[in-house]
Amino acid sequence: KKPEVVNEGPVEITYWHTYTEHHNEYLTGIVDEFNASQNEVKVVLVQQPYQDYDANLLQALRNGVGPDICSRFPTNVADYIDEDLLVDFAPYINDATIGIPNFKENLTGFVYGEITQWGDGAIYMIPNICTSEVFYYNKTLFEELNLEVPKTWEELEEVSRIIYQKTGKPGFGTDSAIDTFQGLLIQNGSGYINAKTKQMDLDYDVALEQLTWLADCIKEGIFRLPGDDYYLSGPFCSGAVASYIGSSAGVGYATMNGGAFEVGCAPIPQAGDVLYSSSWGGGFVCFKSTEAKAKAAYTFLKWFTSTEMTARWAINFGALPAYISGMETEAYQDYINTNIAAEALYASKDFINWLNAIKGSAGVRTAIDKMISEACLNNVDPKTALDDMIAAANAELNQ
Amino acid sequence: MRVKVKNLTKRFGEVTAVNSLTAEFESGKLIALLGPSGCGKTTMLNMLSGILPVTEGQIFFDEKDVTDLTPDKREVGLVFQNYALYPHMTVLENICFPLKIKKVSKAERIERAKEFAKMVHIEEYLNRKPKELSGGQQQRVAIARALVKNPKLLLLDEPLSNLDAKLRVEMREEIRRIQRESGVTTFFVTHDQEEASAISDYIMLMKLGEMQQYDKTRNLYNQPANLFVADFIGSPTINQLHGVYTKGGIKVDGDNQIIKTNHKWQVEEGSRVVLASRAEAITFNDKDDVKTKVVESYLSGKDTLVNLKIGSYNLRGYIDATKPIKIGDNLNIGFKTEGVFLFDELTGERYYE
Amino acid sequence: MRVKVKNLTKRFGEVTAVNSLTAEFESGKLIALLGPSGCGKTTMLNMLSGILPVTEGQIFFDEKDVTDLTPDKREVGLVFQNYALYPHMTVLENICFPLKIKKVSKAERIERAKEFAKMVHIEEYLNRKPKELSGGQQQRVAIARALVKNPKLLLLDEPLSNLDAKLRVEMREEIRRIQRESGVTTFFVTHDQEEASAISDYIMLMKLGEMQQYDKTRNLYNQPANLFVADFIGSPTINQLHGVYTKGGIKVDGDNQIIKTNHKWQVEEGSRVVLASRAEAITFNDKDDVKTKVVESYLSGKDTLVNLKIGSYNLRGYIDATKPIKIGDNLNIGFKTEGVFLFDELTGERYYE
Amino acid sequence: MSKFKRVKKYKSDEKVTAKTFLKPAIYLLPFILGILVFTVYPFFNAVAISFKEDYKVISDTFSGWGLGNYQKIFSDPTFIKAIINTTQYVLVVVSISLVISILIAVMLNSVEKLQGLFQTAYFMPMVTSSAAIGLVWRWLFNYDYGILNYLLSLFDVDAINFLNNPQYSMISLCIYGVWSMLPFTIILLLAGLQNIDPQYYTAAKVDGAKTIDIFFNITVPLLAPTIGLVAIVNMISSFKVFDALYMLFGGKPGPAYNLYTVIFYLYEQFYTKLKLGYAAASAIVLFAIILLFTMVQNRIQKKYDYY
Amino acid sequence: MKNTERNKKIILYLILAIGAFIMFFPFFWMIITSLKTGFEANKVPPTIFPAKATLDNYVYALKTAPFLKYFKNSVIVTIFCVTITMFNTILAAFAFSKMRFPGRDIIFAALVAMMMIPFEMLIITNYSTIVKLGLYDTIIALIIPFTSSIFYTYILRNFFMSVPDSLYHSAKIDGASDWQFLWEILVPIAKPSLVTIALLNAIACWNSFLWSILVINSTENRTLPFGLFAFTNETGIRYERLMAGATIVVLPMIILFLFARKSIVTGVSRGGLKG
Ligand SMILES: Nc1ncnc2c1ncn2[C@@H]1O[C@H](COP(=O)(O)OP(=O)(O)OP(=O)(O)O)[C@@H](O)[C@H]1O
Ligand SMILES: Nc1ncnc2c1ncn2[C@@H]1O[C@H](COP(=O)(O)OP(=O)(O)OP(=O)(O)O)[C@@H](O)[C@H]1O
Ligand SMILES: [Mg+2]
Ligand SMILES: [Mg+2]
Repeated sequence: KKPEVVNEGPVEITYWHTYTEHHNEYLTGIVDEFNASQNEVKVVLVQQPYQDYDANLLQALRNGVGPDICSRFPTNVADYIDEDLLVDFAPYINDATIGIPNFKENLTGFVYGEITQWGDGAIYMIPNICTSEVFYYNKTLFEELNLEVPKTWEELEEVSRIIYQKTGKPGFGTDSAIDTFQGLLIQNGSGYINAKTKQMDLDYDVALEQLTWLADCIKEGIFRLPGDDYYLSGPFCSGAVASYIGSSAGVGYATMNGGAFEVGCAPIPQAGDVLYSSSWGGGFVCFKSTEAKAKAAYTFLKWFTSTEMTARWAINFGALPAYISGMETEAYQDYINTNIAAEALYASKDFINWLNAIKGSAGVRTAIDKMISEACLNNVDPKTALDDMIAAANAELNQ
Repeated sequence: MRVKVKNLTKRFGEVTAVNSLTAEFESGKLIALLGPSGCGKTTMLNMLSGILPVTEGQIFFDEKDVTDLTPDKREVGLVFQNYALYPHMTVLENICFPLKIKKVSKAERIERAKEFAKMVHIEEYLNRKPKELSGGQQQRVAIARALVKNPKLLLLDEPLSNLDAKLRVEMREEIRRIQRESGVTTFFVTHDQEEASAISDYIMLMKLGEMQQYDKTRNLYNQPANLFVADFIGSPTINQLHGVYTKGGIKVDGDNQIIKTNHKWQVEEGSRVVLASRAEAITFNDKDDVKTKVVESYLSGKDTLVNLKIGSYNLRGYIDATKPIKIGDNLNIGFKTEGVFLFDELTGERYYE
Repeated sequence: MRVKVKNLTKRFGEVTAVNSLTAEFESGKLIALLGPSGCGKTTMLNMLSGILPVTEGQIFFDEKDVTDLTPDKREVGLVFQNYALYPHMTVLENICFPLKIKKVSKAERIERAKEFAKMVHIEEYLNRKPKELSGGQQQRVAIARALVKNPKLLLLDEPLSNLDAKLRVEMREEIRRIQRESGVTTFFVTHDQEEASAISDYIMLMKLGEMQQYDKTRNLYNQPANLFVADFIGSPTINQLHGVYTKGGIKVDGDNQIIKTNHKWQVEEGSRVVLASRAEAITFNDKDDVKTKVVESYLSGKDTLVNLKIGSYNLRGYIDATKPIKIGDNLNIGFKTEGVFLFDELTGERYYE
Repeated sequence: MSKFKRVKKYKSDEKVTAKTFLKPAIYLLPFILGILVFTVYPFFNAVAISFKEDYKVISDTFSGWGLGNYQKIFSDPTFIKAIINTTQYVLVVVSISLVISILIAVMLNSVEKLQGLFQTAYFMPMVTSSAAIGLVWRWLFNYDYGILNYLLSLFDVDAINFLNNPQYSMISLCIYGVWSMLPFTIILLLAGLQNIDPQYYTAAKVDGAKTIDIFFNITVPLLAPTIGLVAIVNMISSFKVFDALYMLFGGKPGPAYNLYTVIFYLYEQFYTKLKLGYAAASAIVLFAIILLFTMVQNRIQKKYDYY
Repeated sequence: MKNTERNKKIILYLILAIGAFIMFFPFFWMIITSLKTGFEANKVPPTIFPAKATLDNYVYALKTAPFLKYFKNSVIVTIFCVTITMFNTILAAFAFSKMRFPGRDIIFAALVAMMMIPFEMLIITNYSTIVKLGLYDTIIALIIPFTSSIFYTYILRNFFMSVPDSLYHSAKIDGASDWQFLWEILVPIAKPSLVTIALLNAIACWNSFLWSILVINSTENRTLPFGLFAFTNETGIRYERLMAGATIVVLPMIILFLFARKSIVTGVSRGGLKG
């Protein structure tokens, strides 16, 4: 990057995002508001296409034409840290004058752990909102059949079987088999990735048991995977599947059924003691350039993640504020009552948790997906599939 | 195979290339198609072969109406004016192609192709591609390709135009021989009258898409149907004296004599006519009384070709080389009965006796 | 422009199309290129025009070595044997094209193009595309295109092959006229000897890529350089009697006479020779003592063309038609001095006196 | 004497001088310039990257030169599988699409009526949004309500899970691949057919050739240069198959990760794993494979160069 | 006899019609989907005809993205790209087909080999080049990398080769330089092929967004296909809106095709050449 010329006027920082439609509009509004509110920092908002965003960002960073800030996921952060690209926000956050008091305590769930997982007390991400998986169900059908909303996976299996017997259609599906499987692991007390040894840290029996169960349910026909529908919102709205787990942000799609039935939403089923719902929040990162820019970025982010703003943004986005103070605002509390997904999300807020994101963890997800499709679609024996997965995952982590 | 055409017409947009042509062509004959450039010869052949759909009229092969038959069903051989050799095939493959289509066994077709290649003297070039041949060589390949398949009707569009005199004579004799032996009805376009009369049984003379005369070869010379035919056929060109038919003779423009010949034309007094005479029909006997003046004279073998003036017209005749001739001499001439014709000046139609 | 070629050679792989040809062509002359099909005429023209790079040798225009000059710099006009008209242009545009390239103003080039179009009688077709023309019409467009730009060297590759006799004579006279008026050196490929002698100043006769004779037109007939020339030129073909030169005369194979003529050939006794004689060089006088037998006879105008047998060979001559001739008659003949040549049988070289 | 000596000759006697090169150089200048900057240079850059060990994408640093990337990809069964899959796909798709395209192009060329309509229809996929195409094909292939299965049911064939059963996914991919290759191929072949002088068809008809004879003896050989061209171009493009895969299987290489292709592998290495070194090495390997194939193809093609 | 001809014709048309239907269907589907409501577009199984056609999606699409600005940029990029590409391509194809110089075919083969390198690999370096040239986020960056196309040169060379050499010779005799021959004879004769290539090129330019999303940042310089991204985000795709957008985007190309089609098909047929 070119050395910054000391100049008058505000420090300009670029903010890349992939929001569209009203999200985009709203964000633009917020940024304008920020720019108008002070004259030290000017945020330039750049909308990027969602498709191939990772690659574009990468290319831009590589050539020094990337943004200063953007929202990213922990897996990406692991890669960026490897290349020493990110600004550590800890000094700012912990600063006496410009810092954010109660930063850690104010964060919801286990999010603080997620953003500091790379050690040294460094904070590379500043979260703003988070989403997670929720359970959508055909309320009308459930009521017709007199079914309870399942709280555990066993209940889910039972309910689904009944639905399958009554309607001939699967009772349940999941948009992301990977996340569902990860959830099953964690909820049943298994580990996932060991960041230190860079090895899979699974409870083998649990993993095998859960995989077998999932595969059996799918083969029986009571569960299904999205397959060539990609998202289950379509089949769900058309009545081809009675319930599914999908992103809380996808509520708009889940309810697009032309009024054919009422849609209900609940936190995802659980297995036992360890409550878990995976965090899909991500957070803002700032790419290293000049001190002034880093500071400007921090200034903006602090403003953007302030109690009022985080609530507003969460409401607009249909998500959960990452900060407890934000959730507790009146505005957000009112909002929950109008949005079933937000309500379900809010109910999960305490057990939204994260998994280790180190280099190679993206590869692990692929390996899990492959394992599930092998076991469920290709009639591969679950044990073989699991063994293959572990081998492949370890290879990914160990590179 | 007998060929009959009835009201055959071909129009290209505004242009009428062949105009309502009706004729019957005897089986097994060789018919020369003659006529000025652009008169419709190629068009005529193309319609016979089925390449060009007819605009109007019908074509019959023997008794069968083939007007709507596609070329592949007509079994004709055609040498295109531009050869149309297949550029991707060797000479041998080009010649073999019609046989290949007929499913003749490979050994046999190669043998036959080679035989014809030898006949047209291209046996050395069998493995060349057309573009590696000279113009005349290409033309000979085209001839071999048309002949090899024993067509029922053979159509040759100026097939010898690019050959030297010796080869030309040889080729035409070969074609004539094959035609005689196989008895295939053949149309032969040529612009060479000598060639036409040397090999054809009949000649069809065309002009502007219309048939002028279809007759035995020598009849075109001896009995031209109209002035155009008389003028087109024969070298040197027939002599033409324009004038008025008066008092049983012709008063040539610009001259006062009344020329009388021993013909009894059925023509009205006062008509404007053309008296046409072959050079060899001019006599130089003592009794001859038509007065002319010598304009030019050339020695031509044993004879002298004299160019004579009568009125505003010129006239050529052969006179014995022993007779001394000077330019400017007055010379009396006469007309034989044969080789002298009278035509209407306007329509070109012939007056008969 | 004077044209000189030196050791000009063109090989296509194995094939030698033109073989080490050296000659000088006078400025302003019309040279006819004659020779059997495939002898290298087109190749020769293509090298002169610059289309074909030469394999060996050099070409000079006046004194300038143009061997490596590209065609666009040579200012030649060329009528291609295959016309090579531009398919996307109308007739007018085709003719105008060379002028357009020369940046002649639009009005002027159209005027000139029209003038030449008229000359070759295609003025009616100016707006047609080449494919809408008959073969002869296309050829005439090609002629007009070559002539219109006043080239420094005019190369015509069988430019009249698709025209009828009348038009052909007319065209060749036009070409001759233009050539004379503009004084442009012109090469004219033709297979028609009559045409060649009618318009050319010189004839170059080729065979298998080699020049056989380059000379004034009548000299090829009267003074053939070798047997091939003698044989190729003239119609009917020259008579050839093969035999041995013995005792100052020729003993024809299969015959016992020793034929003596009034030539003093420089030839060794016992050589195998060919006695070649034009038909009109055969005399039938009382003193003539070479015995022959009549095989055939045709009436040809005032003369009878007789086919005579001597030894194993045939001989043609013209005899007065008044003389009664029967097949099988014995007939004594003699040889004139002119039109009688002696050649080496093996090499075809001529023995001079 | 040296004046008479020709130093060097090129094809049929053309003399080689500085000028021989100068003229084409001028004509080629703008083109070659662009190619050097935007194709040749990146190509060699890719070659270089493929030999860089531990290459870091963003910071453009590496630990040293070596064959590590190649060792790694060749010891990766996924990559080997990707090569096999890709080759299979290419052979099937290129040959089938070529045959269909030739037939359709010739048929299109031979009809007089409705030609415009047909051409437009055959051309439309080129402007149709790829998302729409993906949607439609997924629908056509659907197990429960897809048209293909409906058609199969008419012939009493059991429904096939085209997209979700790994056994059939390659077939589905090939069907889609053939389909998507048709418009371009047909258009080029149509243009090629325009260049054939109709007089050869005419001559063949006179020689008694039926439609079929003309097709095999005249049309195909005369079209051979164009056929060879599209064969090579299609081969190259289908060796780079990626979009079709992405489209049909929602960004996964087949329902059970069974359809890795070389480019998918490359894409994954680069975009999701940031292993540009591996990506570059696989690109170079792919390059070598395609080169091999086209050289073989070219050998066959040579025979048909009669221009 | 006539009947079999007729039957053949019918079969021919039938095959073509079926093929045309298969090829045309996705396009049809694009239009149909764009007229559906969100619910219907996502319906499983899909309906062929919308229960109630609506233009809402078009209204929405036009409102969402600044299509007019994008359209302007697209037109500029496409016109420049096609013009320069065709110019470069014509010159190069001419040099590689009609000019003769040693090494020609080898150089050409090497160029063709360059086509085999995956685009993804080239992009990495090209991106850097564009940034280094200071062209990042400019319209020029969308044009110059594609103006030298081996692909189109390859195709065009092939078509140029099929124009007989005798026309080249004829033009040379008429005094035309290579340049004049190229523009006066070769280009007009190869017009159908040129139009075909130009059309393919135009479509490629028009639709090329992978590259444009890389090197263009500001809304000012973005092109039409970018408008389509407004309908895809992390939560899913609104197909009905996407299809409406896509229809708007491809409309100009369809019009272009309908105009160009005539010249693609009615080639300059030969004639005027003998033998
Ligand atoms: N490209 C080529 N490759 C191989 N041989 C060739 C090529 N072009 C011509 N020839 C051969 O060279 C010889 C001379 O050809 P050229 O065209 O000059 O003959 P020509 O005298 O014009 O004959 P014609 O009167 O038949 O046109 C011929 O035998 C021909 O077969
Ligand atoms: N496709 C066409 N469109 C328009 N006119 C045409 C077409 N083809 C031929 N003609 C015209 O029809 C007339 C007859 O042409 P045709 O080719 O039959 O002549 P031809 O007798 O073979 O002449 P030539 O001896 O010159 O070859 C000519 O005047 C020609 O210009
Ligand atoms: Mg003709
Ligand atoms: Mg020739």
